[in-house]
Amino acid sequence: MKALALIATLVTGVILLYGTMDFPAWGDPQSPASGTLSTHYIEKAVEETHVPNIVTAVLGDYRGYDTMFETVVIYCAGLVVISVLRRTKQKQPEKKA
Amino acid sequence: MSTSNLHIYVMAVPLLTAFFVNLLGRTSKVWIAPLVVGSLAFSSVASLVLMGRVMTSGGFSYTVGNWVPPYGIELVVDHLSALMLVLISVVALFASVSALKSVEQELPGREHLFFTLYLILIAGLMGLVLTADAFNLYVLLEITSITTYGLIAMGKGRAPLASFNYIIMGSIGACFYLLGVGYLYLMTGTLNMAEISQTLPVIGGGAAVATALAFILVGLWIKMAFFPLHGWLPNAYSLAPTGAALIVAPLMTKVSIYLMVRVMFSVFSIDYLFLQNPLVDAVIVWGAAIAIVCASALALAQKDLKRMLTYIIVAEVGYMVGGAWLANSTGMTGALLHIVNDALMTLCLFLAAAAILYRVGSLDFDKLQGIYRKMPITMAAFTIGAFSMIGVPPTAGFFSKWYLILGGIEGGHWEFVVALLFSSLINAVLFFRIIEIGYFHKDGEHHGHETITEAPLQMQAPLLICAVALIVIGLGSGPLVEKIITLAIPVGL
Amino acid sequence: MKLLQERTQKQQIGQSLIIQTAVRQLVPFVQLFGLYVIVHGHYSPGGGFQGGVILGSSFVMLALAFDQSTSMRLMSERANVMLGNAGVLIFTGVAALCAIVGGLFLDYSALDAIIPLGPVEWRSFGIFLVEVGVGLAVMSIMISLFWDLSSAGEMDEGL
Amino acid sequence: MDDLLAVIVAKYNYWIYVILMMIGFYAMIGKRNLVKKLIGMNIFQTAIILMFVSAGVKHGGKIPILNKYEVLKNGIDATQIVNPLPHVLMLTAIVVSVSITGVALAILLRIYREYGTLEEDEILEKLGK
Repeated sequence: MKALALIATLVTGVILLYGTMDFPAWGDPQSPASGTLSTHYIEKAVEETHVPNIVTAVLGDYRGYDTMFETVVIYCAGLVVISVLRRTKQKQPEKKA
Repeated sequence: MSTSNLHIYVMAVPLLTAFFVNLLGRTSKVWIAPLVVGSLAFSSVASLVLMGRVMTSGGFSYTVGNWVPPYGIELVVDHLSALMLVLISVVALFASVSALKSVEQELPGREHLFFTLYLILIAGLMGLVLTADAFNLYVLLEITSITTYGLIAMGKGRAPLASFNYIIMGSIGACFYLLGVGYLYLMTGTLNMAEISQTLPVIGGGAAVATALAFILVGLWIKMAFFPLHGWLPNAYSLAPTGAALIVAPLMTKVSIYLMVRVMFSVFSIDYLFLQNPLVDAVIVWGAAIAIVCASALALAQKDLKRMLTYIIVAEVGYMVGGAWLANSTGMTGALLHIVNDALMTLCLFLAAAAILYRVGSLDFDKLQGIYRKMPITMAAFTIGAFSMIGVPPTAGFFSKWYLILGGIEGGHWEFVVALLFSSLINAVLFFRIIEIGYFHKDGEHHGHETITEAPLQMQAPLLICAVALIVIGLGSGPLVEKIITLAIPVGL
Repeated sequence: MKLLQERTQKQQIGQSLIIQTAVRQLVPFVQLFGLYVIVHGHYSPGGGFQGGVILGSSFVMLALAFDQSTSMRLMSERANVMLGNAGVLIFTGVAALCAIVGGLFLDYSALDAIIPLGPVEWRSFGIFLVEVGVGLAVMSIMISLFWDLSSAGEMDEGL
Repeated sequence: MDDLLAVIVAKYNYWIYVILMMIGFYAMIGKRNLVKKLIGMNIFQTAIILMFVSAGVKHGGKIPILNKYEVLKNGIDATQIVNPLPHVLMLTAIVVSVSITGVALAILLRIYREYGTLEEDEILEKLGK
């Protein structure tokens, strides 16, 4: 089983590295990742939202829909932990009896 | 209340009521039922109105936060997503009516926690169906996953172990999807699906784009339990509390298939998928055929009704993935119609299983002796669901299987057609075995069956409506296909 | 806090005296810093998530130095759940309010119809409201996660 | 051979994150102990966060917090500022990773309470009986 896992890992690793071949070099400003979208955020964010911290502006307003579902995800984590760990009243008596 | 953002209310109402269910349900349980059923009834009606609007005035896109699409997150409401919205809210409404009863029996002190997770799961599924932003899709995948982990972990006995295995597999799937989106972001610089699909031809299909496609597909296949990656599904769905299985089984895999179709056509264009690398779709259809055959064979080996149904779900996933990759419009029509039919069929069978479990207490075959005499109405609906799963003409299952077989023949994939017929045969054997146990075996030993009466009305009503719906949709699949599904298929397929 | 320390000396719970005194002095300032990080999300690195975690960690520090019931006396379990629901409801409520008032979902400039501050000002204020909601939710979830995991659900003795 | 070396030197951050990810991936599939699987999952998610954040780096770029009034007056040159978008995405991914780890730990506690062990094969043995 472990050998199978090792083979699967190596295959995935090779495919991943094969995929990184035509990525831009590390940190050059002309890479497509920092293309039209992020230049718009840098130039227009302060003007459109009056918030100096661009990350908070993008987080709260441009991609606020993501952050809303983020809060719901962490809310669910709290709920699931309570529902999995807490023993309801009925269960305790059985253990004691 | 301007009705231009109607689809947001369809998704937002269950989300907001979920928080109130947690707040109010904590003190008194009487609040839970009206809140849950009320919010789902509202979103069912609203999604039907939305469906009517989309059919008359065509689909539209909606920018959250009033930003021009690539900068803000864009939601798209077209024929396919409106149809899925209707499907999700109607299936959730039926499942919630029956789940209210079965949760009372199985999870006495925790109804409010269960139904909060239940409503957040439904809101997450609706969000998934609406979104047209690649990263937002990942966040919503996580919401639906974490609520499903919670719902499954609430079960008794081995449920936490099954849920832990599901967490590991689900995280691998979600992270593979995120990897694929990361590669696409690094190559195109945007996250909006429409933008990506415009910049991809400009870049040309390089190594990174092929890897991104591979990882997104493998990620979604793990999420939908496509055959070789289905290890987590049988334990997770059969050990979950019945109320959870009612909502998770019909919807989770079908929405994942919808996501695969959405990613295939609104991110990667048709000629990239089918023309530039012709080998890919042939291999996937072969994989789907193998998936159907193996999953149906495994279903034969099961001794418990619910586990058998979970293996049939894995086989149905093979139907839809194969249908989507047949690369012709009849195959795609069959796949999309099968998403709707299969959700209703699975819901009908799981509702019947929940009713039986509520009365008999266990689902393995030797307990089901002579069940037809004791629970005639439930078993009648179960038989209609079984006929639809086998593909007997009046019911919905036949029509989507018919389109899939036509698509398979048209595409020349004979192994897919043979697998479909083989699986229908095995479904027939499976279900007739249960019908035979239910009818002809008289309940030999009299120890357990003191007085098994009919299931309570609250569990029977949704079951009967669902069974009737199977026949109505079966007969009405003609107009359903012309008006909605043919418009949902991208042009040029 | 002073009475608290006498009580702990009698029952010999919690860490040594040095740690308890240090924590006794530190907790108010950690909470103040947490609030600072939430509120100053606009001008300095920070925001709802980071500030909420810092606020949550102040209660975790108390539970580690003394014992879980001390930190539960400072914030009762019911109040914690209320805060968690309040935080998430603030966020989704503001978002739904923008849609109800006639704008698009999560479009803070639509709230201009209620109190005319000017659309861009409303965006900045909307982000602030949302950060406060996230901070509250994250704080209460961090606390309830720690309480549940450390006491394995019994909510009594803890680590 | 030296062009391969040049490629590695130019894109060494992608090699690092792939190696980290494969360690996490192997631990998730290969390990028998449930807690080790969970640790593997954390490594896997952290590696993805490293990939995204390292994609947003610009040589000589400053952090994306600008002086409000100075920017409103005479604008900003985007190539000087680091790309903020990956940071936003990864804030979301970190929160997801924390939530899933919390849920998995709670489930492990419950499994340990019922079976007394966290080794997968011992649990299967107990189930098999």
